[in-house]
Amino acid sequence: MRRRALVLAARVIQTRGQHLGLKTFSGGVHPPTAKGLTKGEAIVVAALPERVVIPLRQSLGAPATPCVSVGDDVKVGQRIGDAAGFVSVPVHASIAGTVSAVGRFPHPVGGEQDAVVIEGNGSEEWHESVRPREDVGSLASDEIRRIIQDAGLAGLGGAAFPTHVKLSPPESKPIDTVILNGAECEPWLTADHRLMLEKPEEILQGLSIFMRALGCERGYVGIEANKPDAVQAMRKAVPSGSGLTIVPLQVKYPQGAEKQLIQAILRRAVPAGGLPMDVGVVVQNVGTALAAYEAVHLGRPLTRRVMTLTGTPVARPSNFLARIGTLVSDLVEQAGSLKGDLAKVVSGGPMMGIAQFTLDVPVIKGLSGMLFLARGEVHAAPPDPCIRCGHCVHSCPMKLVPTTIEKFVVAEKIDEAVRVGLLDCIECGSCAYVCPSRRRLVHYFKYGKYLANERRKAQATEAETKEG
Amino acid sequence: MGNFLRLVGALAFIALVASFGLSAIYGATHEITETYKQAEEAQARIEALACDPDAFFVETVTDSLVGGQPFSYYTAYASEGSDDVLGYSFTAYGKGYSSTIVTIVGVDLAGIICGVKITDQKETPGLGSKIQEVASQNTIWAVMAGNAVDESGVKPWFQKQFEMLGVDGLRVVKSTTDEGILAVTGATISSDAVTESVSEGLAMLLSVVGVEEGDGSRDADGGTARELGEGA
Amino acid sequence: MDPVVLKSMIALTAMAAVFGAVLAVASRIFAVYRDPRVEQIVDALPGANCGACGFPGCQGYAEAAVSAGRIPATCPPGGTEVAARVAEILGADAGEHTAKVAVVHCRSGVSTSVQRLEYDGIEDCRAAILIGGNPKSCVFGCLSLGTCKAVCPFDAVELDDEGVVHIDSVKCTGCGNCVAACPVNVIELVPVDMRVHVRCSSRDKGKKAKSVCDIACIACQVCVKKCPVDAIHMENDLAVIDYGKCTNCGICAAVCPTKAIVDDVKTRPVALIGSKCEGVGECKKVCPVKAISGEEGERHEVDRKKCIGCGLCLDACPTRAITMVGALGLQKERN
Amino acid sequence: MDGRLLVSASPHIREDVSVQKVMYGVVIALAPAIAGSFYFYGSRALFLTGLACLTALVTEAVIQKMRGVPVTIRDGSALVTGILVAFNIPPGVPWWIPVVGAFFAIAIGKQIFGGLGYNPLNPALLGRAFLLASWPVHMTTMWLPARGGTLSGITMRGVDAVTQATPLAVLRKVSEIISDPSSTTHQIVQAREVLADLGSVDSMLSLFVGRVGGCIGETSALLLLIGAVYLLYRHFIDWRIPVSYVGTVAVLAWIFGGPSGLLTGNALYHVLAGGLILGAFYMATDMVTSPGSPRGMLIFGVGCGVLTSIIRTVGGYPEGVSYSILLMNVATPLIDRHTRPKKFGEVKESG
Amino acid sequence: MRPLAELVKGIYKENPVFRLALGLCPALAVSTSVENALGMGAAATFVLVGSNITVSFIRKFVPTKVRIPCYIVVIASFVTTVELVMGAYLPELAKSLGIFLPLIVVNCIILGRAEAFASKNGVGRSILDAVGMGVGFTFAITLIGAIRELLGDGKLMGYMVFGPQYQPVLLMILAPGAFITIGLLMGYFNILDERMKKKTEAKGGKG
Amino acid sequence: MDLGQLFAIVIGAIFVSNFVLARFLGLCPFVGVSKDSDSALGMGMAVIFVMTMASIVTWFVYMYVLVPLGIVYLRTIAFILVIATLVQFVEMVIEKTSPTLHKSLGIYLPLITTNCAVLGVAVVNVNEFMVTGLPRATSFIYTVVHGLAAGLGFTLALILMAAIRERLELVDVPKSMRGIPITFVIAGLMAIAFLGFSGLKIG
Ligand SMILES: Cc1cc2nc3c(=O)[nH]c(=O)nc-3n(C[C@H](O)[C@H](O)[C@H](O)COP(=O)(O)O)c2cc1C
Ligand SMILES: Cc1cc2nc3c(=O)[nH]c(=O)nc-3n(C[C@H](O)[C@H](O)[C@H](O)COP(=O)(O)O)c2cc1C
Ligand SMILES: Cc1cc2nc3c(=O)[nH]c(=O)nc-3n(C[C@H](O)[C@H](O)[C@H](O)COP(=O)(O)O)c2cc1C
Ligand SMILES: Cc1cc2nc3c(=O)[nH]c(=O)nc-3n(C[C@H](O)[C@H](O)[C@H](O)CO)c2cc1C
Ligand code: SF4
Ligand code: SF4
Ligand code: SF4
Ligand code: SF4
Ligand code: FES
Repeated sequence: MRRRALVLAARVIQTRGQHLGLKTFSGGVHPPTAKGLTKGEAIVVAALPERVVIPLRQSLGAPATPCVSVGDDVKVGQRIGDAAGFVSVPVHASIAGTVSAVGRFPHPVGGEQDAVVIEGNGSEEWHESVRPREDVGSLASDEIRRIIQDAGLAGLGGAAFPTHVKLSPPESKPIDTVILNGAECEPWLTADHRLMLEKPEEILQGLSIFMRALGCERGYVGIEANKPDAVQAMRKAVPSGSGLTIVPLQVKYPQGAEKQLIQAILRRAVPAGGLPMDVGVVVQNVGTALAAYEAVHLGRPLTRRVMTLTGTPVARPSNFLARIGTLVSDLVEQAGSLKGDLAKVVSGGPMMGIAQFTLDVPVIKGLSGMLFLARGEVHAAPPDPCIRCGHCVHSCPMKLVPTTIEKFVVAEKIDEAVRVGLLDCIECGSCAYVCPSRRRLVHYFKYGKYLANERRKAQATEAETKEG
Repeated sequence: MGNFLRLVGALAFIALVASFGLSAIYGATHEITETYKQAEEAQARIEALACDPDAFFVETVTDSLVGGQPFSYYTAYASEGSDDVLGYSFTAYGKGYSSTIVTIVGVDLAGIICGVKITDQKETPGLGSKIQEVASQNTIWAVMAGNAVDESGVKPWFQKQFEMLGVDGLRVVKSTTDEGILAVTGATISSDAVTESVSEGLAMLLSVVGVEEGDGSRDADGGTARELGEGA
Repeated sequence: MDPVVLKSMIALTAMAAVFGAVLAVASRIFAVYRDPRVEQIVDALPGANCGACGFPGCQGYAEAAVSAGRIPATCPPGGTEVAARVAEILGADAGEHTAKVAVVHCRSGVSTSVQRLEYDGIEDCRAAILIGGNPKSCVFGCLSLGTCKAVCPFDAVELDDEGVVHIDSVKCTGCGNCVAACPVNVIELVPVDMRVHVRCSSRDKGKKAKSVCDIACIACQVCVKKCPVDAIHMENDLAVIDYGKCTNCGICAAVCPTKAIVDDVKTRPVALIGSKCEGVGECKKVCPVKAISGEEGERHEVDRKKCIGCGLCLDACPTRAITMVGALGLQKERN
Repeated sequence: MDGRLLVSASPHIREDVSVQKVMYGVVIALAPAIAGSFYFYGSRALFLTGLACLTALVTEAVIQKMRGVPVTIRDGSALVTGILVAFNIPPGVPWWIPVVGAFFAIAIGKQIFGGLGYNPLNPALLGRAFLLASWPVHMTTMWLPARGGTLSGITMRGVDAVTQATPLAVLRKVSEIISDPSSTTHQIVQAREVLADLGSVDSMLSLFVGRVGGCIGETSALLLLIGAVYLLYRHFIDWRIPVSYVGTVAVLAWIFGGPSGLLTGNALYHVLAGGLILGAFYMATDMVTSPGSPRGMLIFGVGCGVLTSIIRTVGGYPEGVSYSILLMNVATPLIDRHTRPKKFGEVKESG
Repeated sequence: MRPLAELVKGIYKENPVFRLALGLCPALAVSTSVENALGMGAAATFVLVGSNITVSFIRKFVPTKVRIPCYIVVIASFVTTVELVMGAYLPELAKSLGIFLPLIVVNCIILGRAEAFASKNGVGRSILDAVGMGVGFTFAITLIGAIRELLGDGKLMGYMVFGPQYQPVLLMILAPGAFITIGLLMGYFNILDERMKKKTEAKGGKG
Repeated sequence: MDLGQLFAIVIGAIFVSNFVLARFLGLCPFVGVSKDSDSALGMGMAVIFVMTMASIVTWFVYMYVLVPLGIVYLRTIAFILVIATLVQFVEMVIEKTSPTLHKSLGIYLPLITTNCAVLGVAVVNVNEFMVTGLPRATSFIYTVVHGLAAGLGFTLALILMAAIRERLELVDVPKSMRGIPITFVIAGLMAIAFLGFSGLKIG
């Protein structure tokens, strides 16, 4: 009894007291961070896979168009898919070998997507085009953007937005600050954490590249305070007088969501429906910064990334440096296979990740982790009616009223739902996390956005036919 | 313009026909109605005083207003031309829940109420209208079986309560254990209206005709104690 | 005359006249033109407010019709009858309108198809697809979550215990709501008199298709070969019926090894060879199910159990000795 | 890996809360007051509470069976309603009063709208209001004196009548006598004495611990507040409604509630007497029937406070808590509509 | 429509109160007892028939713009007639109906039927419609009245049903009781409807 | 005239004896037009206007036509004539000036004529302020204020109901109760809540 009280008190102090004075935003939730499983695991390079499946759609915007055909031999870093327009990035071979198929394969964000399959030949030979660059200091911002696009950079933080697009703000929106997102607020995941511990200099180099490309002076790295070692490592790496600041942040989900991050660090509120650039900010993940460093300094396209493979059913939870296209089932073997009663596999973290029905999905640029959950860890009880408790309202970092939006979507009153903020929802899942009735809030929001989109499309075509 | 005339004409014509018909009916009926009303009032006065049907009433109109109506009272004589005053009668108007409740009150020479008769009220049926209700003891089963008790002589229970009360006894209570006028179930507004109007009228009558106050009050010194006790 | 009567009449009539005048003047000042045809059309429409016509409800349709002066779109629930009435009101031509009904090109159910995951989410096919939650291994097939049923304004869609979708062709008005809503596009509007359908949408190769669903089209092409009118062809390993050519003969359904093709004709006619038969044997040759037997030169016979009533023999017989009996409607169509 | 994997939308972990936990939290919070009612009014209080709970649960189950929907009496919401119905009736009523009240609360107050979460008005309070309108005599006279105390909370001798009324009724009567010009001097003197006694430390203490007459569960501010602290700590209720409610009543009582002009009212007396604490912490906070936004909650609380004060001072009833909450329940959708919080980054009010 | 069907439609299928939601005010205000309900029903039916006949007669001559004022004058005339005649020749009855009489003017059933039916149909059908609607209205308010009198007063037609021990549910006599009763009745009729539909469907399916 | 009395009239007509919830007047539009807040507001405004106007006009008709001519027995017919004209007039104006409002009020605008609340307010006015021997000016002011307040009370009930019904649209009310039945039940429950105002001693 007394022990429990002590533990309880400790938790209260931890969640409320410890971070008093640290920066944050309002709203949000405190899920168990569960990072202990892997935060001590140094990044290990995953074994060279025999076969990789590289989806052509790995970023937002148009998918790449394949530029190799079955039977072609490829080397590491060779381009196998061309960017299809400005908001699109190329994809590159992550192993050397022969293209064995181009077709549809399961994709970690759901459904099946076109992908290039490469059978490896056991070598790790880089393609000729990959050469370190000596003249980094003299690159113009246009050149940096081009290099970054050619290297196939898409955000590693999850949404996989093409990085060069973010680095090309319109004239009317001057950028004065770049923020590196090292919050890693998703429970379980530790990839960014390890990266900041092991590659702080390179990350900061990447940050300077972004700042140069955007012509701005201020750079921040926001890190949740439960990673004091990372804060320290990064602080140590900051060159003096560089204008870079490492900011420890309160431990609260979703501290890493960009609007909330900007709010916490700069006290600027991105307008509803707006983008960070509307307040003069660009946010990039720390992994993206590292990839930018590798692209610009070493000339390497994005062919690998650090991801966390974790969860209680995993024998040896690990942080892998995995080649893009490696099947998760291969990685699971290296992590000592699975034990116990597996119920759910999630690509990404537990709050925003996407549930998988198979392990035969490849690692992609935006995949920050693979989480395995046991039967007892998922709450699959059917939903109860909303009791209007308001917990969702208090937890929403976007200050929405989730329960109302949900009810409008359920009644298929999409216009009403949009009016009360459906499209402002960032699908962070805070509301559903705290809902005592286990409402399927996020699912309804996704569904509602889909319906809103359908409707917009229908209206657009209708307008077109009317004009025509 | 033709259209204009058509509009006006149609409506006016219908109004013409309607008013003609109605005024004819009115002409044919209103005297009957008036006569009936007067007869009914006279009957009520007699009932309230519980006196001989031959009693002769003389109306006296005073200047004062009671309940928004000029106060007038009737003096009842044993018969036309007789000097034998039987008592007084007046009409009380009380503002109830949804109407003005008209009560005819009979008062004896000692200022004690002989009886009251509510002649007009439009209170909520089933609620306020119980001030006029005859509490039937017959159940529907008895009626259907044909062995219902004849209740034609029974007086409305609410009105009966006023008999033998003087000014001071007129107080509405909610519980049978208290003394006074027992309110009709759950509705005190109507009960209050009757009681207050009767009490006000009685006071006025007494001040006008100058009868000595009797000892009608059963509980002259109500006192704080009792007052405090009620109506939690 | 009694003064009351007079007073009453004067007063009331005067009031009525004044008010009538007020209204008459007001009706002039605040006159709004209302096209009476809008109301007439609304009355003529079925009033389901289903939105299938593409306008916001029946009122919207009526207003659009009047302002355009023609029928702006078909009103699927109303069909030709309503179109004619609307046209009459508008004074325009109704135009041609063939009735269609919805048919589902998939009839996989719990026991016939392989399930690949346990779905826990909104009971809606579109919502399930959004989170990669198609519970069936066949990615082309129906999800059995009943979005079509939910959007049908006419209660024409039912899901059975197996999760197979059935559309009541009598109740279905061809409004197309379900077609638009189905995320895997397995519903199609077909001419109402078409009765034979490929109830599968799998574009997988035969082996794979069969491995995830017992009743899938395995692209064996038997139907293509057997169709007497060339109405079936293969598209991406899937049999597709050309409804312009199909004669409802049902042969394909009879020969399909996986029963992916379904014949909805309730009672088919049977061929009967009359005494005129001279035993030419043409009928025997064309009969796709080998129901006719007989020696050359002798009167042939039809095995009633085997006959599928396709009527091929009817046209093949040079002596016109064959008649079809039963199922009048079909017979008439043929001639 | 055996068996099929579960696929659902994010988030894939949930906080360890449930409707059931919230509802039983309320039951736990009410437990001290239940115990208190047993102490003050004896086993009859327990008996009536039990009956109300039983009726509530049975009614809920039967209606859900009839409607062919899952029976959810385990979620505890009907239990809470049952307890609160019982808490709102005098301890001396016949057994059928709580039964009919709980039945009405669940059947008409809740299930007719589809059940938990859908009812616009507070079921327990509807139950009480129904009883009050239907059997006013039972509901306004069948008090019992509390163990160790009197019915009215005052101990003045010589005014035996005060033992027949609850504290608020006494206050009301006294105020009426004082302000009525036709009262005799004797009456006024006596009334003033009673008033002085009401404000004494002794009677305040009685009110605070619940040694007075009243509805079964409403009298002990102390025990109710203990539970309320627990609810606040567990985040099952928000502070805004109770604080603004009680605050408003206190301020208005101080300003207008006094017998001798403005600013002479005894605020504490008004707060502790009657059902204010029960209403403010356990019934106005029923989230199903109260606004969800912070601003809405404050409006709701203040509205309840104003109405309660009006009914208590010039209304037809000595106590106005239940009607005020019901009236504000009626206004809740309207409040919700107009107090939607500003979205993150929302600049202007849109819509 | 056959005359009989025209006559009975008002009772259930197109019951003015339960189905068309018209004439609600008197249906609630006067349904405190069976006796009142019957009286009101009879008076309303009389006015309904009278005004339907008249409106049906004059419908061709009345311009649209003054249609409603004209109809309402007709209706009001009938009501006033009832009032005057009853006051003179049936004073007791007039008294017991009291305020309900003038209320009939604004009973929307009457104008509603005048507008929706009598102004579009001949005299014969208008009479049938009026009688049907009148009977339906009477049926509805008598049903509501019976329930309210029974529960709220423990009586029927003024006679006790449950015996003197019964503690009447006063709320049923008050406004809320009326609202709740009619709401529940309407819900109940919907359930009945559903059941009937299912039955006919099941039958049709088998046959 | 005294202000306290005026205040009492207002409070009385809005809360204590609300036309809809306590007097059962105007129920047909109350259930018909309370589906959504916007039309409820529109209808409410229309009713407030019509009630106020009707109070004014009927007062004149009563005081200057019916009483002097001794034809008070025609008051029902005279009043309803006034009201019907007034409503039709308002309808024309609204249709011209705000077609959307006209659309949402639909058939209920003409029904205001038969909205018993409007005739009701006229009749109540006569009973309470005209036959009671009040001075003319006072009687007029009371009449107007009462008409306005009665309209406000109607609108209040209508808007509250509309907001509740909008919320109920989004939840799973049993099928047989949806629509008008549940509206009545809510009206009943609202009436219970409004019982809290009964016996208010004001003025
Ligand atoms: C259509 C679209 C256009 C965008 N344009 C820009 C842009 O011009 N500049 C920028 O900094 N970010 C831009 N973004 C990126 C977003 O700010 C955001 O970083 C990206 O959607 C991923 O965010 P998340 O990982 O927080 O979900 C754009 C995003 C979208 C969807
Ligand atoms: C709820 C939510 C939580 C997020 N958490 C993180 C996070 O912890 N770390 C991170 O790098 N990005 C996170 N993101 C994505 C960021 O908003 C942003 O898109 C990203 O930092 C942009 O960098 P990138 O384009 O380099 O990926 C989150 C987004 C959302 C909506
Ligand atoms: C529709 C309705 C009709 C009412 N009719 C009457 C009535 O006719 N007479 C009456 O005294 N009270 C009537 N009331 C008022 C209530 O019954 C009121 O609560 C009661 O009279 C006050 O009683 P109390 O002082 O015992 O609480 C009516 C209330 C409503 C809602
Ligand atoms: C804090 C809290 C307060 C509650 N208050 C009430 C109440 O006053 N009356 C009631 O019937 N139910 C109450 N409940 C239970 C539940 O919310 C209620 O039954 C719903 O209104 C039914 O939909 C309460 C529950 C909680 C969590
Ligand atoms: S947290 Fe859940 S139960 Fe609570 S208000 Fe939000 S949706 Fe409703
Ligand atoms: S998922 Fe959307 S609605 Fe829910 S808390 Fe996050 S931003 Fe708010
Ligand atoms: S909508 Fe399509 S996928 Fe869903 S049940 Fe209907 S046919 Fe199947
Ligand atoms: S089945 Fe489809 S096409 Fe047919 S009526 Fe229903 S929704 Fe319309
Ligand atoms: S009867 Fe009153 S508004 Fe319809």
